[in-house]
Amino acid sequence: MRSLLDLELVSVTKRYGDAVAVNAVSHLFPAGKYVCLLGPSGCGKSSTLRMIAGHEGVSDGAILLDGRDISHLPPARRGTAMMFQSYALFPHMTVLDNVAFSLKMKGTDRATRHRRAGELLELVGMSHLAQRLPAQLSGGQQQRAALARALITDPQVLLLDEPLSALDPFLRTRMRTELKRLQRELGITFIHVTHGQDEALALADQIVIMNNAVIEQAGTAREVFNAPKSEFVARFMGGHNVIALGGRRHALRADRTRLVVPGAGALPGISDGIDATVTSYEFLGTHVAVGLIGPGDAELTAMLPEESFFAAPVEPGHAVRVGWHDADLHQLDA
Amino acid sequence: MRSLLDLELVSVTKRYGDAVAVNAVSHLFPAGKYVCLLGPSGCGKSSTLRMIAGHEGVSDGAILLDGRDISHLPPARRGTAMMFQSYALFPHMTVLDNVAFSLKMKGTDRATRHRRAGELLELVGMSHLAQRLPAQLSGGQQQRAALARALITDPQVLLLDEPLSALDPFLRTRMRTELKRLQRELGITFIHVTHGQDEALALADQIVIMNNAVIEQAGTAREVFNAPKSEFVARFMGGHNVIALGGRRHALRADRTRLVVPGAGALPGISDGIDATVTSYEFLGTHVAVGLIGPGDAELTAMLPEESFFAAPVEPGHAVRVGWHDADLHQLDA
Amino acid sequence: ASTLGAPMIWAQNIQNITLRQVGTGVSNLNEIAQKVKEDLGFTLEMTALDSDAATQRAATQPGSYDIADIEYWICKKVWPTGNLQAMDVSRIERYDQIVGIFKDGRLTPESTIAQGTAPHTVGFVDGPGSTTFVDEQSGWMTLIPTIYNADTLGIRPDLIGRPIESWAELLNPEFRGKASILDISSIGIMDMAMVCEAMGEVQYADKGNMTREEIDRTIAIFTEAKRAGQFRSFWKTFDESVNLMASGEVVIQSMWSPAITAVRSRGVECVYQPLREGYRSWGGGIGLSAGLSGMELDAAYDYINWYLSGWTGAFLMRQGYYSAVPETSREFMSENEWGYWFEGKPATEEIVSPQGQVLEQAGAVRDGGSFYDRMGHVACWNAVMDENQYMVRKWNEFIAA
Amino acid sequence: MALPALRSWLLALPVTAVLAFFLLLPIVMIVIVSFWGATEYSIYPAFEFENYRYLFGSAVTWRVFLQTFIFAGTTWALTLVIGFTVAYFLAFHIRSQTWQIALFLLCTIPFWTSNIIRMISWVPFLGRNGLANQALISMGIVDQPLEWLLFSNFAVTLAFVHLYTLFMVVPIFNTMMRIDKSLIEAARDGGASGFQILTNIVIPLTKPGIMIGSIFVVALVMGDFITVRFMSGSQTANVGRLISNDIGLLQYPSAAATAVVLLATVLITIAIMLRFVDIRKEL
Amino acid sequence: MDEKRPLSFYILGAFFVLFLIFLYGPTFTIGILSFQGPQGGLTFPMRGVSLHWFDQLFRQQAVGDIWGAFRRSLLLGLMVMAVTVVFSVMAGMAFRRRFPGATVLFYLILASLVIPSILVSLGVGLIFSQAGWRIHWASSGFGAQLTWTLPFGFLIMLAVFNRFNGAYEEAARDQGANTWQVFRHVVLPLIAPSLIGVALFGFTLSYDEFARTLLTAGSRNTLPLEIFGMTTNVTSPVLYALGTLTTLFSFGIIAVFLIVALTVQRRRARRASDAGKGVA
Ligand SMILES: Nc1ncnc2c1ncn2[C@@H]1O[C@H](COP(=O)(O)OP(=O)(O)OP(=O)(O)O)[C@@H](O)[C@H]1O
Ligand SMILES: Nc1ncnc2c1ncn2[C@@H]1O[C@H](COP(=O)(O)OP(=O)(O)OP(=O)(O)O)[C@@H](O)[C@H]1O
Ligand SMILES: [Mg+2]
Ligand SMILES: [Mg+2]
Repeated sequence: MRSLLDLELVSVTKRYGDAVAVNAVSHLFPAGKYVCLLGPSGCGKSSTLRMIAGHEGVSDGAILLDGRDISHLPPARRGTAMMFQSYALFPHMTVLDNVAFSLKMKGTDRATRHRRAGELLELVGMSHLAQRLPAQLSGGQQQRAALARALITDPQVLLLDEPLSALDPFLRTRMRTELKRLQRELGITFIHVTHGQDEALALADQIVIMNNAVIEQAGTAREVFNAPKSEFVARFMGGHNVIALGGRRHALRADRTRLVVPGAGALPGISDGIDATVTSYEFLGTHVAVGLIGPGDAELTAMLPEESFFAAPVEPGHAVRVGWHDADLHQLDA
Repeated sequence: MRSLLDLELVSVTKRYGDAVAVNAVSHLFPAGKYVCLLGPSGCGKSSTLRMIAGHEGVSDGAILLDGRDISHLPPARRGTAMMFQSYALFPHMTVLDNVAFSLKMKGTDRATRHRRAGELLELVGMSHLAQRLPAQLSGGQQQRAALARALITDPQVLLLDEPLSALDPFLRTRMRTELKRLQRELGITFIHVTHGQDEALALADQIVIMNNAVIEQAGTAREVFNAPKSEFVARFMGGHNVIALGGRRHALRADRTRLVVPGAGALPGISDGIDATVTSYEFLGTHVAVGLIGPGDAELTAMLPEESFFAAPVEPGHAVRVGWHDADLHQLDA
Repeated sequence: ASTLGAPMIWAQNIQNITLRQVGTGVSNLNEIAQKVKEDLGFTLEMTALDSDAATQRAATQPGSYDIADIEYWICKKVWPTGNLQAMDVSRIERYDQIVGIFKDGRLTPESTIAQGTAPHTVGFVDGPGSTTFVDEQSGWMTLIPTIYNADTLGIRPDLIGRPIESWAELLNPEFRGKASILDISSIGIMDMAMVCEAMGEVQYADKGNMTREEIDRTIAIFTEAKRAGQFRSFWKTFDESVNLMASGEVVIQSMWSPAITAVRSRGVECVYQPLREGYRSWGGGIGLSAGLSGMELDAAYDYINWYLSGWTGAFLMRQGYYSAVPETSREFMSENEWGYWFEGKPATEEIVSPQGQVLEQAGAVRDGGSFYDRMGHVACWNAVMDENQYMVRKWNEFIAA
Repeated sequence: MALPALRSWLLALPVTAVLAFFLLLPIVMIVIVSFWGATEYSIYPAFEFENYRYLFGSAVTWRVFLQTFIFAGTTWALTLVIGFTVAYFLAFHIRSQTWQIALFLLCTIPFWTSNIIRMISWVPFLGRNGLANQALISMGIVDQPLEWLLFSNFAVTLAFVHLYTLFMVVPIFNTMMRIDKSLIEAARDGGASGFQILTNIVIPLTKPGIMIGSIFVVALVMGDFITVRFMSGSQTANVGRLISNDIGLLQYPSAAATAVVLLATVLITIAIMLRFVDIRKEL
Repeated sequence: MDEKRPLSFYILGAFFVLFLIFLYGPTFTIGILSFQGPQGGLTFPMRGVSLHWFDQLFRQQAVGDIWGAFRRSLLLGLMVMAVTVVFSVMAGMAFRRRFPGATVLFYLILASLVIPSILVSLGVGLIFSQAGWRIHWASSGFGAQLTWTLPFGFLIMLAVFNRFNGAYEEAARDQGANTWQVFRHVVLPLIAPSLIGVALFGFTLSYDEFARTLLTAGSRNTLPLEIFGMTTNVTSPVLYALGTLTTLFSFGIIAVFLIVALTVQRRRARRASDAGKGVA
């Protein structure tokens, strides 16, 4: 269902000199959703985001928000707001002034803008730090301040470029929960650029996977994870093995990959698999990832629940057989 | 079994002015193991590592390697080598010269040192990039070069301070496999500082968890993960819920935490749990993490296989019952 | 030392002798140093400075020179420091031929002695090592005169278009914004005095030694003129005066004779205007550093004797200066040159500068006429007054006004 | 603990020695000599306040100090405006670093020619018949040559601006280059216009550079003596000229007294300016 | 670039061009007048056009010794440059850690920067003459100039070391380098570009320094003093010829510098090419 508030890219292209950073990308970002733009380094995620924000001109194509073509409007008049990777908080202003900045630019009087900024700080739980300078805040606090600043303009679309990458893993997990909560409460569209697939899976209502300046696949997190279209998506999302069978390539989730130690007899319902050699194993807490080399030097991973792995451990060098339920095999497009 | 090559900290203390960064830490690092030093920011991991390396003086205590007290030797004579967080490759030298640096300092002739450096580059698979400058390498390549440079001194102990934190998630996983392989091939001790618990679990033969300048717990990855001693360890390692029952605190793995929707009837073998409310859920690919609020505002997480979650999805706000097998409850010390 | 080997050693050693001379660029000319090397064999190193710096060197850095080329009024300040040594006139071959101005103050026996620091008043001391000047020819000289001249106003006749006859014209409002004087207090105050006297505003007992009141009144008159915008600029170096005049920034200013020559050699009309009230005169001389002794001292005396022997005199006279022993210079000048530069006769053929530039065509007559016409009409010499410090402070006020 | 300090001391020793001998000692000497007496030709040790008494008693002193401040003030204002604009252009409008360096070097080339030669050349440039006047006349902007272009306070200020603007450009440029470009974008995102970005973001963040440049310019102008003499045609005096006149007349004690007062003035001025910036942090 | 530049670019660009014209005003004048005919002077009007004065520049002048003074200035500039570089680096290293007295020394160095140059000249001259030492450009003059170049060098080094990553030194020490080796093989090459800057700065400041050498040069003049001394006699467009040559020379140096920089950059880029190697 298409709503008026949707953001739509129509054949948007970005060229830097000869290099094409974004190649005729068309996509409809549904309103009020949390969308993650995912892809390897240099694939054009930031360029796309910055074109939407208006910090980068569009070489070709159009950007529509709410039915209007916004591609030639100045950033502040697009109905978007951006949160920068390193937050870009003005170092010479207090948190409150940072948040109130855009109101000040509009000429809103002091009392009003401080009140409104206070409300937003309240929203992100930063009221008690309103008088601090950015340098006196921790990474997570800075992020919240930046969020409040971006939200004060009441944007329809909030753009976030790797908002979590400057945080340590512990904080990263906490902040992503908060981002998600906020998005749900505000009901506006978040477009979040990341190259962490776990981040995208955890957050996104919709994941847009880019590669080489184009969109490879877009869909809900489950669609993308369970039904990758291409080998690239399967590999990039992780947790998949790509297996060539009968001339076609198939994705097989690593946690659906079973190991059979030769001589132990087939497991029920498991199809006749392929021979492989164990190369390594990594303990991941609840699971153990067993690294394998299959026919044709294909690298495979089997993700086994730790208790079952340690019940019958394998060591690097062991020969094993890799099996699966046929239903778990997912055929790839290319 | 204690070998001669063990590294031992004996009541090592580090003070910066009045602040105590490392507080009388004693620990035996067994030879030839991959040890991860894990802990939150500021807990003293780097200080410990730098004292071992000799880049920081020891305020109190002794560091023994191979039975000798090395705490007053210069870094290069300790039998340790360090790999720095941002690699600290000399930007004005080619990769080959970087790797050959320590031999050059010793006065080894050009041919010999280049040959030896070539061997180490071969080891880390970087022979073809020997003539590049560091700025012309990708993050992963830089890391390998730094590794080769650290290894050329034939150290008994390799110290790594957050070696993977500068890499993107994709590369991080690949490089950690390589680190592990290398350690196994070389058979020397690696001491790896990180604040990512997944990294530590995946890599370590032994995990040393620090907090507030002291060691909280040390043990194999499985020990630490499955039998955390304290609430801090349980929480920090992640994947655990801490539940207060009968005045004692217990750790319960999130993937062993079951959800029962009221009215659906008890599951077999699951003990009578506690009431909770769903606050959020995160799709993680193979699993879905359901956030819950239990009695006394305790935050809980249930990690459900995605297919079972989506078979009977819960939404934020739903009231559920949280249950577990009693065998999965692990009583905490404090 | 053995008398036998001496001449040879002398000839060899003299090659290694270097005498360092400091002075202003007026007479510290490289061609002289070259000629010294040719004729005398030793090296003369010339350092050209502006006049303040030259005075400073002479007064405060005795070690930094062997020969100081300074003006007589500066000598009055520098001599008492003891940085210079008196010269034994018996070692000066042409002492007798030196023009009377430098010995008893009279150009001819009948002339009157001009006001100011006349050279002879600071020309002698009563013996080696003495720091007090004596009025008679004691046989111990402070400076050996080198060049001197009578200064007046320079004008641009093409831009003025009428005869100028008096020093008073310098403050004529007609030339508002186009006049200039010298910003060296001791000299500038003299020009001012000439002007004020000519205007009839101030009568001086002795322009070379004014009272405070005279100084006040003189400066007051000029301050008023300055405030009214009379002056385009003041100048301090030779070059500035030339540029001001040649570029037409200034049409009337106190000036030095060779500067006029320089302006003219650029094809710009410029006259060294003799004036009713007479000239303001100056003289320069070379003094020997107190530290000079032995072979260097001998070489210095050789240099002085050579200086007076004519070549240098002729060389400098061709630029418009006068030499201390004019007769000897005559031998090094053509009849035409001597006639033009010294005797004030019309040139019989082209007059050429030492550098070969044509300065005047045949028929031209030197401004101010002959040597005797000019040096005979000196109204005063550049001076150091008793009230010098007071004057200097007043001068600073004038500049800051 | 003492060892690193010793090492630092040894490393800092050469600079300290040079400054102690060629800066501190001379200043002490100047202070001492300012109490000495002088004759026409020499100075003699004494302890008298005559030099200061005269200095503070004279109206000239006050006028000249005022003039010095006026020069410093106008030059500061002009170099600030020009320097800021130029630095802004280089930092925010020139995108490639190579071009920035090239343009900057282009600005420095005139300074390789001796200052004295350049001073001399102002006469034919600004004079009555100079290039500037000819250009103005031929363009029909004026019909009479402008007299005040040369030998005036205007000319002095012009020469100061010419000499010292780069001292303003460099530190300002340096600070501007360290402004994170995303701050500008964030401001634009917040709806700030170009002018608002300038006043709300760029100028506040450039303050340290501005202060450092201002310190340079003010110190240089207050200590100058040669520019004022050449460009005003000796018709204006600043403190430096008073000192240099006195030196020329061998009145060292008087020069020293003026110098001491000038020194105090400059140091106080700069100390005030330093209160607004932590140079060590901002480098 | 496929975007149009904003209007402000053109306005500021025009301003910059005007600024350049202003900066080059004297240089243009010097350039034009250096081609005066043999009869011409230091001011307009031009009297013919010739290369006469360039020729004259290499002959002996009536007054003074340009080339002797040039050699002295060059030598002095090089001495000042070398000492400035070495001492600044040492001081910069010292200031990398706190030491007692650092603040006092820092303000002393700042003071050295702001103290009017004529005071230094006067003071040093007084010291030397009162102590009876010989004033010489290579002793008193040298020292007086150092009070000007050292603070600049020092501040630049301070800035450089502020941004210097200490991990490089630790890595080198880890690799067995001793203190000197760390400096020689790691620190020095890394700060070398800034040292070139300090050196250029030191040389230029010394080469053109007038006030500080005025009373401290002794019997022989440096170039600026010599030129100033020459103005006490008829100076000719030879000075302008010197100026023009200096300007051309500087253009030359900068061109060479840019070409070298670009070539090095390009060579490095070529070495880093992945062409034909496959992605690692
Ligand atoms: N200003 C620019 N000028 C020239 N090329 C650029 C510019 N910005 C980006 N590019 C190029 O465009 C391509 C896409 O860049 P972009 O920043 O959009 O990638 P990204 O997906 O955000 O990568 P990352 O994950 O590393 O941030 C890259 O090849 C990059 O080198
Ligand atoms: N050079 C120093 N001077 C003063 N305090 C220091 C210094 N280095 C570290 N500290 C302090 O010592 C404590 C421990 O620091 P350390 O760097 O060892 O922590 P860490 O565990 O490595 O943290 P992180 O994960 O953030 O790197 C911190 O409180 C830190 O602020
Ligand atoms: Mg990006
Ligand atoms: Mg650390």
